[in-house]
Amino acid sequence: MTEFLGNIGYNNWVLDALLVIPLVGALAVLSVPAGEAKKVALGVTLVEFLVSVPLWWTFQIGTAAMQFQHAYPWIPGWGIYYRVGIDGISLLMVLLTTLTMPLAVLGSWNYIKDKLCPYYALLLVLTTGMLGVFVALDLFMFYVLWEVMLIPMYFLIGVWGGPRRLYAAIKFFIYTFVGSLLMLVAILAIYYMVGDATGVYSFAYDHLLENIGAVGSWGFWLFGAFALAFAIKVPMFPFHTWLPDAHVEAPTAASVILAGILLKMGTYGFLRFALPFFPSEAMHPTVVTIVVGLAVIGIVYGALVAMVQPDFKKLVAYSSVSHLGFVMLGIWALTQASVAGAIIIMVSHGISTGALFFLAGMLSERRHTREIAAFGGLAKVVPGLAVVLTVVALSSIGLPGTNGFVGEFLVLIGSWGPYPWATAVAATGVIFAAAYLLWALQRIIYNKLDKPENEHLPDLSKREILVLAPLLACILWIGLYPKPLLDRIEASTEHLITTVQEQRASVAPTPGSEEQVP
Amino acid sequence: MPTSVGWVWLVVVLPFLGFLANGLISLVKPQAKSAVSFIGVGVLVAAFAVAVAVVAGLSQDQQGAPYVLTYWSWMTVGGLEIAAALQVDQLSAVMLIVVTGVSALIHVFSVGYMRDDPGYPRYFAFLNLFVFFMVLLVLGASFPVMFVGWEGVGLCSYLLIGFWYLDKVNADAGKKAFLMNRIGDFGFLIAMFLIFQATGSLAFTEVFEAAPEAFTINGEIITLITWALLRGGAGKSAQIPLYTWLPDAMAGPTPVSALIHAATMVTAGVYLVARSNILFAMAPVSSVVVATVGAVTALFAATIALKQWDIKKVLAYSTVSQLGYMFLGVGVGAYAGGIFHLVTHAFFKALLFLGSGSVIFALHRAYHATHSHDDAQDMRNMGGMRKFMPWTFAVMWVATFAIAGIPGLSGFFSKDGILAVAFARGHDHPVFYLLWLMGVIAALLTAFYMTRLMLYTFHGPSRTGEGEQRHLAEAPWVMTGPLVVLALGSIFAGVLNLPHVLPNPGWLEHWLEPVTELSHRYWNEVHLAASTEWLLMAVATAIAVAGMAGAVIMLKPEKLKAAKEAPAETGIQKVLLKKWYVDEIYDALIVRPTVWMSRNVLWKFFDAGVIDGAMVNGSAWTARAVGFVGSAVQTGRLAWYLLVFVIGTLVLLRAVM
Amino acid sequence: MDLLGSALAVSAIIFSLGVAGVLLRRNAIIVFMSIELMLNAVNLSFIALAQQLGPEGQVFVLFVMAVAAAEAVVGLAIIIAIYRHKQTVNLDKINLLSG
Amino acid sequence: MGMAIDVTTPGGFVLALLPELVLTCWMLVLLVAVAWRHRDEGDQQMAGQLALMGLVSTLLVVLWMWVKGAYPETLTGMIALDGFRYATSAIFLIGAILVVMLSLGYLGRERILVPEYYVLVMLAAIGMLFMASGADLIVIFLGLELMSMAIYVLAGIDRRSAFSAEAAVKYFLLGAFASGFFLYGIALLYGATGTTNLTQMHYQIVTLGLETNLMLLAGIGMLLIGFGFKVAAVPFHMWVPDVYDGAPTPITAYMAAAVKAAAFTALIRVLLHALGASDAVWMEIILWLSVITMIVGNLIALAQTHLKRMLAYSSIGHAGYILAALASGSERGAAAFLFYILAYTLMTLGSFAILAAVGTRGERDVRIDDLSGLASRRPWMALAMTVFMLSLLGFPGTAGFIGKWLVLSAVVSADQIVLAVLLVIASMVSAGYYLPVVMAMYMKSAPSEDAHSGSGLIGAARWVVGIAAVLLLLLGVWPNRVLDMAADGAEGLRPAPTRILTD
Repeated sequence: MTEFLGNIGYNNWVLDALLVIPLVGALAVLSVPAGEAKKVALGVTLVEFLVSVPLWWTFQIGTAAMQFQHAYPWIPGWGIYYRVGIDGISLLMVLLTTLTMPLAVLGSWNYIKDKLCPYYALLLVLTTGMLGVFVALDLFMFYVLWEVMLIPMYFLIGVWGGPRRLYAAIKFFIYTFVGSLLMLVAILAIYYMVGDATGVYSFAYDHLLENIGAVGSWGFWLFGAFALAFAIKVPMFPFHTWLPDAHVEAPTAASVILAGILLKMGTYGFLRFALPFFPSEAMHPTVVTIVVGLAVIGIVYGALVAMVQPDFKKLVAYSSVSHLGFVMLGIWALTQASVAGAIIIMVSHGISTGALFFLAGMLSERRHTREIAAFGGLAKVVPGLAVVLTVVALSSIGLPGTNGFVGEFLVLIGSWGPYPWATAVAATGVIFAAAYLLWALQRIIYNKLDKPENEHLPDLSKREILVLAPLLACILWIGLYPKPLLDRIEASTEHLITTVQEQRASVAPTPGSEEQVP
Repeated sequence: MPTSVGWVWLVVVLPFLGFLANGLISLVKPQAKSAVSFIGVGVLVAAFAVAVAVVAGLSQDQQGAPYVLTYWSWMTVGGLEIAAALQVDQLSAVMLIVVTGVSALIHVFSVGYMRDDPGYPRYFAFLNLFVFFMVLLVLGASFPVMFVGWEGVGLCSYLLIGFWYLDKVNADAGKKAFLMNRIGDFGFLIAMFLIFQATGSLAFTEVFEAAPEAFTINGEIITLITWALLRGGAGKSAQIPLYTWLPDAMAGPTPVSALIHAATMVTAGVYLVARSNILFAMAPVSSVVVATVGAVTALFAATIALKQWDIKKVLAYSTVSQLGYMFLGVGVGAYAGGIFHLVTHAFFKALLFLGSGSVIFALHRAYHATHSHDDAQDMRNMGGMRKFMPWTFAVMWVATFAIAGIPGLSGFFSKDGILAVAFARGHDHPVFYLLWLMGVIAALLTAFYMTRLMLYTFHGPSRTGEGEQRHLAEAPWVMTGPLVVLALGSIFAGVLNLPHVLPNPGWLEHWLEPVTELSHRYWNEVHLAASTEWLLMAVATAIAVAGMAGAVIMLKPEKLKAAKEAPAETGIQKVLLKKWYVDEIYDALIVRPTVWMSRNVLWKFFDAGVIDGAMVNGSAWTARAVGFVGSAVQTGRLAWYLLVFVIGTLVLLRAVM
Repeated sequence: MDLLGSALAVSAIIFSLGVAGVLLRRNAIIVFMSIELMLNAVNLSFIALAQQLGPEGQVFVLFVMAVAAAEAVVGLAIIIAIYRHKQTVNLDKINLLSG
Repeated sequence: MGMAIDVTTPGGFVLALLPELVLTCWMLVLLVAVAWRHRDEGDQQMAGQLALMGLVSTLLVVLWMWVKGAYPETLTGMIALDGFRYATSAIFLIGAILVVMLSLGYLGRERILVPEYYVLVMLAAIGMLFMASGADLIVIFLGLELMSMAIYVLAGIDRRSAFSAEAAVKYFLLGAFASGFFLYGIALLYGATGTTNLTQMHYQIVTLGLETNLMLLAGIGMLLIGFGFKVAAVPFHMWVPDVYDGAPTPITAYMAAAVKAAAFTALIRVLLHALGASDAVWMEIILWLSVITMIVGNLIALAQTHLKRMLAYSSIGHAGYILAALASGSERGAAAFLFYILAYTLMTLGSFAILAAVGTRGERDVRIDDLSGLASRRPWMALAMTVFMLSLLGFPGTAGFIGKWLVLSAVVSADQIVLAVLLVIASMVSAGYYLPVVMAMYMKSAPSEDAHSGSGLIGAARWVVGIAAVLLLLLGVWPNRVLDMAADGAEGLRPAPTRILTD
């Protein structure tokens, strides 16, 4: 197998192929009759997935270096290149994306009824955008893709969304736009500061990272700009209010992608850019207090607000705020376990919350409402759906043996050392998570079957099982045997942590850091 | 390592396979009941057999060291290494036998009890799953693996309490159980973090080995750890203040109550303390807290049990109370004693629950036949059941004697063992005398309320309706059979750990020595003169007899009225019947305020109002408003435009020059 | 004060008068005449300056005069056009477009 | 090396002014032609096509000169021969060409039967060319006036419309008023430096140390006021919404794109070339103008319900962005301006073309909500409009983004980070009014069955929209060539003091 892949030069073209296939696919989708669109889209996303799968094995474990790396000139006069490459963290994100997309297409199969061609084309364009963000090693390219992704999502929400889709779509757009524009200024500032210092004007990630010392006292502002852009995307409390609206109004597949992948871009941005670029700023006591504080507030706040949501999708949306709080806590704790845990949560939140949104979609497809109060006693009518919903909810709650637990546990145990109090508060999140999801579960699948509309709903169809089965498999796999994932990210996380700590020591030795050594 | 010990993974896997098979059947072909019974019971019997073989293998072994069987690396990051590993040692062996044995019996019983239920396959699937997690809990070789089982049993408890999910009360009860457990699990988590930080590991063997160096006796860290562990244990084992879920958990099918909420799962907290005995031994203050929590719970729950009318509620509070005893035991350093009571309690409490289940089953069938909607669990609707159910009647009395502490039966020895140690600790600190006294009073109450239960249920005239009486009958043999086995256990389990004054004493204590010896050096040796020991036994006997006699004298089953005609309770009786209003207090102080605050303050005010309304939409609105003002300034009149122009000119020229 | 200084001052004053006229009057024709006044004020400056700095200023004045003439043609035509629609050249009444 | 032109010889002079001369000849031809043939629609079409030919051939001349790299043998002529002139001239001509194409169908539809219209368009273009090539304030002034007067008339060309007439009056009076200031500024500069030639002016300022001379400063101020009016900088912008609103749509587009570009061109040349030594003074002013222009334009645009007025205010906002590029005071800023103004010309013309196509019952009355459901009725039109809106918003993937990127680059590289931040904040605000257009087209359903049935791009307007949209996307993804051209065009614009001194 590896030999075969070597022969066809897999490693050289795989990332390019991943970026190109969906675009070509999108054109293909636009050119076929509406009835065929979903089949073509499914085919394209499956091909995409199959192309990406060997990455899992050809990826070299144990090195933090960027792999599959190569570059083509784009606007060379400005030091802008098409530069791609992945490390362990991006690898997982890429695979999560390629796995989610075929499911997203399948999940839209009957849900989307009009304007099929553009819908699937947009999904495919979105795929390229998301993958591009995860593989880009050029800040210009990163920024462009980061923004470009907004458009397909904006249309997906705005055209195929629910009743308040207009408001949700523009809110989503402007919110994200606000953060990212400031990041644009920051990227430019770094570009010039580094360029002025070194004489080499380039947007290359490595180049900027190596010479980031040139930004000097501007570090805080630049970090702030990056952090704001990412924090909005994450979304961190209190920048989260776009999320419930977007999630609720978006069509199922868009919700899945939003929760599963788009949110991860924020945390990915922190891991890839904000932290390595500005270690001393990021780890400045004040910043730490703010970030960890907001993360912890987000965990508890998200959970509490989720608890009282009447709308199931909104509930899941707020639960994302809570889960992503764990990720932020883990990243900022900056220990091996916590960062690895954060990345595991990024993956497993994608899977579990993705599945929850699929289920929410399936429920609303059947009942044309997402109000929790409209359901009740469904376990009797649709036992299969109820089982899956239970399993997924449990994984979201973080029941040991499921993916949710592994990530949360690692984050908490890793964060305990640096921030015991914050971790203790964060750990209460596990209680609240159980509260909101079990309550919702009870009101949906348990309790009296007292609404006549609910009495004759069809159980999961084969297609729906096909959507959910891979997610369930991942839930258990990551829950029971996360080692392969951990192996793949270990070197990257270790590298990240040492870089941050070294640079933090070398760039600006704060008086506080000496005290923390013992 | 003995060969048979290596088979231990089968004990874990078999129930899980049973779960998968039954789960599949429940989704695909729910009417295949015989296959379900065969699989459900079969895997348990097989698991029990393997467990026996494992323990037999272990008992032949002379090394005494625990066997840790590692299967795969679960979470390995940086310094953290958690393996998916099982640990077979003396403590887990005892638990393994009890869990698989009692489970097997209850599975058999369930075949009869649940036979008419449409959710039959689902029931067995959940029950199998429960056994899987329970076995994992007792066999886990590290805190996290144990935690998997720990949360897993909570899950199964949730699923089974809410088994008849169409009724909101049941679903509520399941959710409550899970949440209360989670509150406890929070403590478990914190304990794990602290332990990992202090010792760098979470595997039992490594942690306990490192403990003497890693912690200072009565130090801050160890006290925190044990407090956190206690919180975890209190959640799972229904101790104050997290006990309220257990009585509600009676909403599940009765065999579930017997298995999960009496014999096995709820004892996990005791197991946890016993497992971590060295940690608790190094934190004497925490041990006293454990003992106090246990004693207070024992007494408090017993008072509530006095006035309950629901037969299962009586047993539920009784369970809470008995669990308090176990905590008292492990809290005073009688780890073997605590485990011993756990074992005997598993027998007689399972028996009591199953017996009551048998009664309920009979009553339920009768009501079903006459289409009556009376409460099949209310003792006021029972009475005189001995006529109809002689076997049940007999074995229930056996269990009652056992729990009340009639000498010779298992409960007498196990309870006495704990109280004796508590009394002996009085030498070290007088507070233990107080705890002992509370235990004794609780024993008195236990004898009283159990006798009350028996009197109202089986004695006196039947208060069941005339029409129904014709339908009352003894349960089938699949149900009475397990009862008889459990009755034998309730009688004879006492020999496992006889007091020192009797021949062949302390077998269990000796057996558990390899596990508990870690903590020996932190506890003073217990010294009780033989005479004192005899005296204590005499006191215990007197208490038991007094309690039972008191009940017989004071209670008049013949005067009791059926539930429908019964007058409302008043005064302290009502307070007891309402369980000291603890549920209501929790509801008013914690649950409602939290939900109210979340909905009105956090969500509607802060999230929708402040963040989204004032900040996000507010800034958009402000920008637009400014725009409208600007737009209004654009009046269309040239004079005004010229004026603006000239003002701009002046400002600009001023700026330039 | 030398001649140049006084010429420039007079020019500035005339220019200001022109601006004031534009600001204060409402009749389009008069406003336009005020603008012409401003242009001529500038011309005065040019002439004065050209006396010292060379012929460029004088050339400029000729161009400005030409431009002003053209402007008068265009401007009056436009004012006539609006008069046809509104029957007035009062600028305060010409405010269809606003907001 | 390019082609050296000696402007002192008649041949060299003609060569140096070749584009202007060519266009003037065409204009005269056209003038004669329409004097005879001005009766019906056919005549008007013929006039339009003639104008098109004239503009295209002039464009070719400009490109030829650029490719040849024509440069002057002496440094102090009245006519500039540099990349900046060619680049900007090309952009004006592209703008004018697109306007003419847009007008071909539009005039017929609106029944504006005035073949002189095209003559005036060409006259304005000639004015612009002079503004681009003027290396002397006299030339710039004449170019400015020529352009302005043509536009005054064009604004009021629809004689049946009171709005058109009002727009003309307002524009004319304010324009003439501003010209007064402009002229006064020139007089003061002349007084301070003794010359109206830009190169010499720089020389004088540097050698005589006039950087902070009071008269010079007053002159700069007056000049900035005059230019500020033309480029629609706040607070000299009040005419913009009304005039843009009232003028016929192609003329609005012309004003928003080419006219503004021409004013900026002259402004940049004057500031960088002649007044570079006093940059400390004007950079500050331009910075503040930029800030308030961006903020005011964008905020008021947010409150607009009508598409045409919204675009008018948005053009004020864009003027602010370009001013920001100027505030960097560098050739980088000038290069950013060149790219930006090209992109801006394309997107403005494109969006006004769409507006004209939608507004069959009067463009003035087209509300943003009236675009509802356009995507399902006129998918290509909606798609093009989306491209224009996103480009105006400065969204990656479109030329608007590259333009904004360049502006930001210039600003950031001049260490004016605060200005950069304000600029992006203004951009965020602009999302609040560009997006609703997209939203209406795609996410709202058409109000009635026959909505948009009358709308459609007529004839050449289709090409305008198509070319603009494709070019915007192309430049957004692959701007390399044009970036090089912009950098080339801005090169040497700001003379190094030493070079002049050693001359």
